[in-house]
Amino acid sequence: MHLEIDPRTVERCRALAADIVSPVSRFIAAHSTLSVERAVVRLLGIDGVDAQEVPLPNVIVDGLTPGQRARGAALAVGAALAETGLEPQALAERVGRGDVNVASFDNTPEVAARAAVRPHVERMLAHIRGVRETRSEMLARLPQTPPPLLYVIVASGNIYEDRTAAVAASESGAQVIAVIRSTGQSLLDFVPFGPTTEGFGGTYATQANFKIMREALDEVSRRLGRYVMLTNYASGLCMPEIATMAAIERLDMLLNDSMYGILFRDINMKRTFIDQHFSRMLNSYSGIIINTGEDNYLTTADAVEQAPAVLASQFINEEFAHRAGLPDEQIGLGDAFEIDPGLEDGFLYQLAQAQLARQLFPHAPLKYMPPTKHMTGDIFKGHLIDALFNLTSVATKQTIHLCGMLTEAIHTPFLGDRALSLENARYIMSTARHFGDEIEIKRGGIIDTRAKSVLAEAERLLRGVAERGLMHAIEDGIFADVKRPPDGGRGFEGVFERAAGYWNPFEEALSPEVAA
Amino acid sequence: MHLEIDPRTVERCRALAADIVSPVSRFIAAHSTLSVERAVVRLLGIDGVDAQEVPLPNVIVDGLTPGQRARGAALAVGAALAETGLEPQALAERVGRGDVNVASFDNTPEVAARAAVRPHVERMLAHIRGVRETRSEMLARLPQTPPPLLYVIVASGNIYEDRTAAVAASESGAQVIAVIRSTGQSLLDFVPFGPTTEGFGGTYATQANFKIMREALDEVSRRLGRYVMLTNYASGLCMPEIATMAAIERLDMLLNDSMYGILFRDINMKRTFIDQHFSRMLNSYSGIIINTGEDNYLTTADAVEQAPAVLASQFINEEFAHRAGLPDEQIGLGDAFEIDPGLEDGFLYQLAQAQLARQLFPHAPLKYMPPTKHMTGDIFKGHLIDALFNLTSVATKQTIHLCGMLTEAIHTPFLGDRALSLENARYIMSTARHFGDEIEIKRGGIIDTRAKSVLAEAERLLRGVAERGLMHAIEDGIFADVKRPPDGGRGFEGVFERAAGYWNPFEEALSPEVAA
Amino acid sequence: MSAPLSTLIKPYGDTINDGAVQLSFTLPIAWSEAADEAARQLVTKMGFTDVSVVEGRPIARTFSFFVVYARTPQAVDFSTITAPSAKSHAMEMDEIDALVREAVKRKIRVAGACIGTDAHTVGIDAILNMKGYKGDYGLERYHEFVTYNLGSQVSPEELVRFAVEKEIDAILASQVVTQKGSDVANFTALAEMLEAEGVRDRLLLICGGPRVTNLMATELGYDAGFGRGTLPSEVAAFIATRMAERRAVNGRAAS
Amino acid sequence: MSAPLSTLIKPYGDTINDGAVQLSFTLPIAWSEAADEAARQLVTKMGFTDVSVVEGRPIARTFSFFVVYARTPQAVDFSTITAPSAKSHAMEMDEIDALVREAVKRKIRVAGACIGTDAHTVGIDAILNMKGYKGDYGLERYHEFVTYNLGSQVSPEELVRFAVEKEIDAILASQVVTQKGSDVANFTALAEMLEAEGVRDRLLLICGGPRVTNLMATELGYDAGFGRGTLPSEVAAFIATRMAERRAVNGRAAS
Ligand code: B12
Ligand code: B12
Ligand SMILES: Cc1ncc(COP(=O)(O)O)c(C=O)c1O
Ligand SMILES: Cc1ncc(COP(=O)(O)O)c(C=O)c1O
Repeated sequence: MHLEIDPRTVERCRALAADIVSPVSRFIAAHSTLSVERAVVRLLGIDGVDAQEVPLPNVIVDGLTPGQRARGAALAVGAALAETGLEPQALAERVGRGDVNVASFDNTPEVAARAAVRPHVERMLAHIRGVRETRSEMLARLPQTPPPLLYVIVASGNIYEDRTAAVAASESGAQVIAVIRSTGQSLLDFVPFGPTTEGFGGTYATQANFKIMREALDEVSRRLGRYVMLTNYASGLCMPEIATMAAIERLDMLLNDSMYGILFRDINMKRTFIDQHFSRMLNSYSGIIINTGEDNYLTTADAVEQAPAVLASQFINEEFAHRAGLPDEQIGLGDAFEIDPGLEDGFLYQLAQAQLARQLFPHAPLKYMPPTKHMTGDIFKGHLIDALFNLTSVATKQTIHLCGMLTEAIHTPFLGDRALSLENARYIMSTARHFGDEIEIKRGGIIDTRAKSVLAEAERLLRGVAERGLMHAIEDGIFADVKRPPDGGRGFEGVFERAAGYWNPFEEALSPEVAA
Repeated sequence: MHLEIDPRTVERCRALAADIVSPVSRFIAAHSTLSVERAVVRLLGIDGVDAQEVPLPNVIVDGLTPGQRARGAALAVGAALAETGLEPQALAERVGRGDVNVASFDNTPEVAARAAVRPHVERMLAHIRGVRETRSEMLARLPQTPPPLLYVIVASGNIYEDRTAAVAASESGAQVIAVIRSTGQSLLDFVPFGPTTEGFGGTYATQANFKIMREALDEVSRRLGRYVMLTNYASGLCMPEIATMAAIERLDMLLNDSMYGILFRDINMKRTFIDQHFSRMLNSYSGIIINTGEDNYLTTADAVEQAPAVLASQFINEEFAHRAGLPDEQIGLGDAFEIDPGLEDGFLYQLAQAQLARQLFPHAPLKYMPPTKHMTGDIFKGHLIDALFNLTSVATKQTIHLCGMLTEAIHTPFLGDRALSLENARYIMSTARHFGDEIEIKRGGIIDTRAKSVLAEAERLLRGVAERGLMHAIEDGIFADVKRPPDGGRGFEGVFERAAGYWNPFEEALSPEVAA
Repeated sequence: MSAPLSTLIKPYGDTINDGAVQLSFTLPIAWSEAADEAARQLVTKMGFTDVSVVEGRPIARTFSFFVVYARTPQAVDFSTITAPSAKSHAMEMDEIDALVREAVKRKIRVAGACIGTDAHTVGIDAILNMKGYKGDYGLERYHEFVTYNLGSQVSPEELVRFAVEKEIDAILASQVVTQKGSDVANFTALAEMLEAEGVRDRLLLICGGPRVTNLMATELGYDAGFGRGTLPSEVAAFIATRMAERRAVNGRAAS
Repeated sequence: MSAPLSTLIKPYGDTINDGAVQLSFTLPIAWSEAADEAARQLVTKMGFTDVSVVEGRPIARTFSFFVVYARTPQAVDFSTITAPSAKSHAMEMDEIDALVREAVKRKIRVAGACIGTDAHTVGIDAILNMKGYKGDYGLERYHEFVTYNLGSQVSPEELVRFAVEKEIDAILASQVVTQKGSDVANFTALAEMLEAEGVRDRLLLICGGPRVTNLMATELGYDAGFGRGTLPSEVAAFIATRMAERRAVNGRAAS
């Protein structure tokens, strides 16, 4: 299967995306956020909570003076390390108990502070490189079956039930396990701590939970002889911190979109732009594949109408990702199969959209989301819609395939639902394995025409965004019918300008040339 | 979608089919059977049963002397009519009571006998033409939605529950209703009489049951504004009689295969060849679409291996049909979606087979049968296999579409199963309505290669059959791995040679030129 | 007194009153023939007869999945079931506006929100936004409605405060997430808060969401509940009709 | 005495012992919100809790279809369930032939048929014919089996007569059609006829078909029953092992 696409249009789209992202990148470079600084603190080896269950990275960063904050948490922590001679975690615990006040080391010379921090930076970077290395080794030893990679979610709220579910899903064929986060976690301005057994429509993303799942999946990977991947969500008020935890605990993918939090969680756009950049730099270094969230446009607005917006957003997400140093192979752009099943020839539109994404982003591990919005309590019908989704995915060679659940409209998946869903995908993808290679699209037909018009419309959209500027375009509701003001939304108070002399040793170490 | 097919190969296949059928046609022309004669009796207006529940057509034909029988029942009945001055039904009832003996009019002059029969022949032909006319009018006034025509079965054993089910199915979208016959009816050498409420895996085909269903469907057709078709099974020991009843009661289709009874019911092959011919002449005259049974080859033997046999059989069935006067528009050649769902790229083989049939028989209302053999108790998986069947059907433009049931491996369909099945077909055929028009098959790919090799192999098979003769080829097990001897099987005792002076007024009236 | 036969209903497989039901479930045991038998015994214990385990297979090392067909001896008397729909009036936008103009004589003030931690706004938006749902315009499009859409994750407190402040005539509360009974908890909290504030009788209280039924809503003390597939005009018709009735009863003039 | 917790099992949705079950059925009533409620009450009457009618819709003028999720309070004690499989021995064709040669010391005579009015021969053919099933050869292919396939629609009488005449060691009876209990009726008739003829103990009596379980077979007095997906080698292994055991016990020599 192949669409005829004008390469110049594609080039123009990419150029427009660069024009759109450039001013935002300049803004990012001049600012930081509370969560970026907390991530730096975590990267220095600090974890745990105080007596009030407040995470120590929050305690430390909240304890900085505005002046310290503007120069970055690393310098302040460095000063404290230099002065106290403590290890970072010990320091943090004292700060947590109120025995030490980080704000009190403001006079320590910057060189001393930097020097005190450096070994911890090196240690963490080495750890992350080691984790990455382990993943590569395991993938070589326990190879995955070829894509589409079958991806399922677990979401019981209880990490131990999730573990049971994840192992069972792996045994029935899952290749990627996502632990869905509890409702509302993305709006928390801290990361919960420890293993958790109560969540709401999902399970809290905590470092302990990451570790529990990783261990269980490593065990099952060895038993099955194929590496089972683990993923979670970065997007939200704590993107950089979650990216940190994911790097440490060997997650393999991470939901990380440059605009999702803005549009769908009403998080301040400046906050999100800054946070996504640093978190993606970490993702890049740790070899984690990001997954973007264009699928969400299709669940909230009409899927036929939003197709150009999805494409435009993919170009923008790609550009942001490149600037954070992510190679194409780590950019899992999102798309979804969300067209109304009642629409005549809707399947042809889905094929057009999926194939377009495949050809425009040939090296990206595309993430293809299942039908959700039009799923109903009719599980039998739902299973069929999922089947055509599976067929589209294998025919257009999508990479990361979120298996649709026949009970999508009813409950977070039951263990049996997941097995049926995996069976659905396996059946369709085997019986139609080479279908995509066997067929040609007729020129001038519905599919061809649709693909061309979506691309043309995406270019028009990108041009409009470039003219207005991304922030104003979002303000005008260009994506998913959602409007957000540049200074509104959650977490805006956590955005601040970098002072001269701002220092983030991890940014320094990870900075890709492209972002320079 | 289009396959490149060598027209000369196709011409050779048709020529071979003609070579195969010609000697059989000569055999047919020289013989008759008990059921052909009973059909003649029925066509003269005789129905009902005697005190022992034996159908009067059987009573009459069984009462003929061997000499009378060899000259055809029409002459004997005509003589009795001429002598007694009775109407046919009154005559039959007297015969049934033992008051009159048909064998006793052997001296009546043939001209008198013929003259006595003629008005009844005319009356019946007029009735059948009227029925056909009614169908055309209704179809014009209550047009069907375009093909694939959604066809479902009812099979409760009780004609009144079947009626409920048929009406409900029409309301959920069915366009053709088939009443499945009770197990074993095809081996009865008579047709049961009256409405029936007990059957075994199906409901008896009786004229009263036909009438009950036709009335119910006419009512629902008017209510829904679209004509709902009715079908039943001719194949078996009573093909000509069932064709008669179907003509009288306005069935719209009839399962009528030139070899099904031989292969799958161990009915004598000579009996079947003779019976299928006369029954198809009637079908032709009454505007009934026949459905052939090639699908059965795929349920008993391997579907990938049997594909050439299916094609060969289609050519033979077509040739037999043409010789009985059926135009292409009434020849519903059978095929099925029976490849093992576990076979990689099986879907591509199915597409190849279905498209091949479509192109080789462009005017035939192809009858496409659903997956049955590989269906299991996993109704969720079964529903998916049915979905790909539906997709194949709409993409290759099949005409008569038997809806697969997710409970195929479990029970004869529940009312709810039928609704789910119709919803499956409607969804897939709408969302992928023009899919077949949108794609081209790659030359040299799996589909193309498969189609070419099936056709080539079918030609080889036909050549083999032509060389050995059809009867011997069947004896050798060429179709569906089943072997049948020419003089074995059920009903052979009911086959007899026509004497000089044999007369069948209906054959005379209906005889197509092609058969001459 | 037992109900007349015709109103006693049972599931229908292929014969009236055959009681045929399909079940599926997972058991936390490795598959074996004994697991099939466990499934059979379990369904028998549930009170079914003619239990047929038509599919049983391993879906993981220690989990098996089953599909079962069986017959239930249970029946319900349909004549005793009351579940009056809130959707009884099929009216067009123009008719509804006309009714409000003539019988209510002022604009109706409506406030909607997705309450609690629930952020699924698509449903309530479908009812309120101009665009509407399935070609049926939303309340914002009506001349005679003044509509406030408070969006997602609105606490019952906030919504009550807003309703009092803006003199709202009809509150529309949405709940899509139902896990662990969160929907019922939030709906109840809202109703109780309105009672506590003494404003419950002054307004129409309406809820909606894919698992909402009108019966459940009235049991929770709501005036109406709307479930899956609701069209905006159905909600508008309900509000207009009720407001018109109220005015007729109270004889209250608006302006 | 109640069973230890770990052997009491309940359906598993997403949490151990949550009892989650999916149901679907048709009711012979026109759809309305009251029909949904009827479905809810019916499932409640069946003894389920947390009944959620997630789908209810008209499928015909007077029929509605429902999908329901609910929880069952029922559990079964898995430790008390015995359903020994007839398939316990996994052996290859060569091994089986060797076993027969060494332990039975003569060829085993097998006769199979699809009995009653049932004409579904594909299943019994899969067990008997050379070709076999899913790559596993059928009994005809074994050196040490003499196989007779009587085909379809064989009456129990015919089969018994044949078995006596040909000194058959193992009878294989197939039933695929199960409507109205015809399978059980035919199997029973066959077993009783063999008893009546006084030959039951002289041979192995085995049945099979997609709805057959070994438990049901033993309850009907059969030596074994084989269900869906049976491989010929599983049947061959069962026969060979049993014959070998019998010989060991009876010490009977063959030739
Ligand atoms: C779209 C969607 C989302 C979007 C929501 C975007 C948005 N702004 O609304 C996103 C992606 C953000 C999302 C997030 C989550 N979701 Co969500 N989501 C859905 C989905 C796919 C569709 C819902 C929908 O929009 N339906 C279309 C609308 C038009 O239908 P409707 O809501 O039923 O509304 C109609 C009627 O009910 C009625 N109505 C509704 N409200 C009201 C109110 C009144 C007053 C009236 C009169 C009528 C009315 O009128 C509407 C028109 O007919 C459903 C699955 C599904 N297919 O139902 C899951 C689903 C609802 N989500 C679910 C979950 C668990 C979540 C998350 C917790 C997952 C996570 N951890 O990330 C988060 C939670 C976010 C939160 N805090 O609530 C679960 C809920 C499980 C349960 N039963 O409790 C579902 C069922 C999916 C699943 N199987 O797991 N989700
Ligand atoms: C193929 C088929 C036919 C073919 C049969 C051809 C033939 N020569 O066998 C044809 C088209 C002729 C046919 C006709 C009918 N069929 Co039919 N048919 C089927 C179908 C699609 C597949 C059966 C099959 O071959 N399975 C494959 C084999 C390999 O599996 P199996 O039989 O389970 O056998 C395996 C095991 O069970 C075991 N086994 C089986 N027997 C034995 C015996 C022994 C001793 C042992 C050890 C093991 C063993 O080993 C085998 C290999 O693993 C089924 C639906 C389905 N998917 O199951 C309906 C089905 C069985 N048929 C059905 C019906 C009703 C009929 C008809 C009555 C319909 C009609 N009125 O026309 C007629 C009846 C004919 C008759 N007199 O029996 C119903 C039965 C309903 C019920 N539960 O009672 C079914 C379930 C379809 C349906 N949903 O309506 N059928
Ligand atoms: C890119 C992205 N991030 C995050 C999420 C989930 O976020 P939350 O935890 O806020 O529901 C989604 C949900 O679909 C997403 O697409
Ligand atoms: C052509 C044809 N005739 C008849 C039948 C049914 O025949 P019987 O009633 O003998 O089962 C079939 C079954 O599928 C068929 O394909």
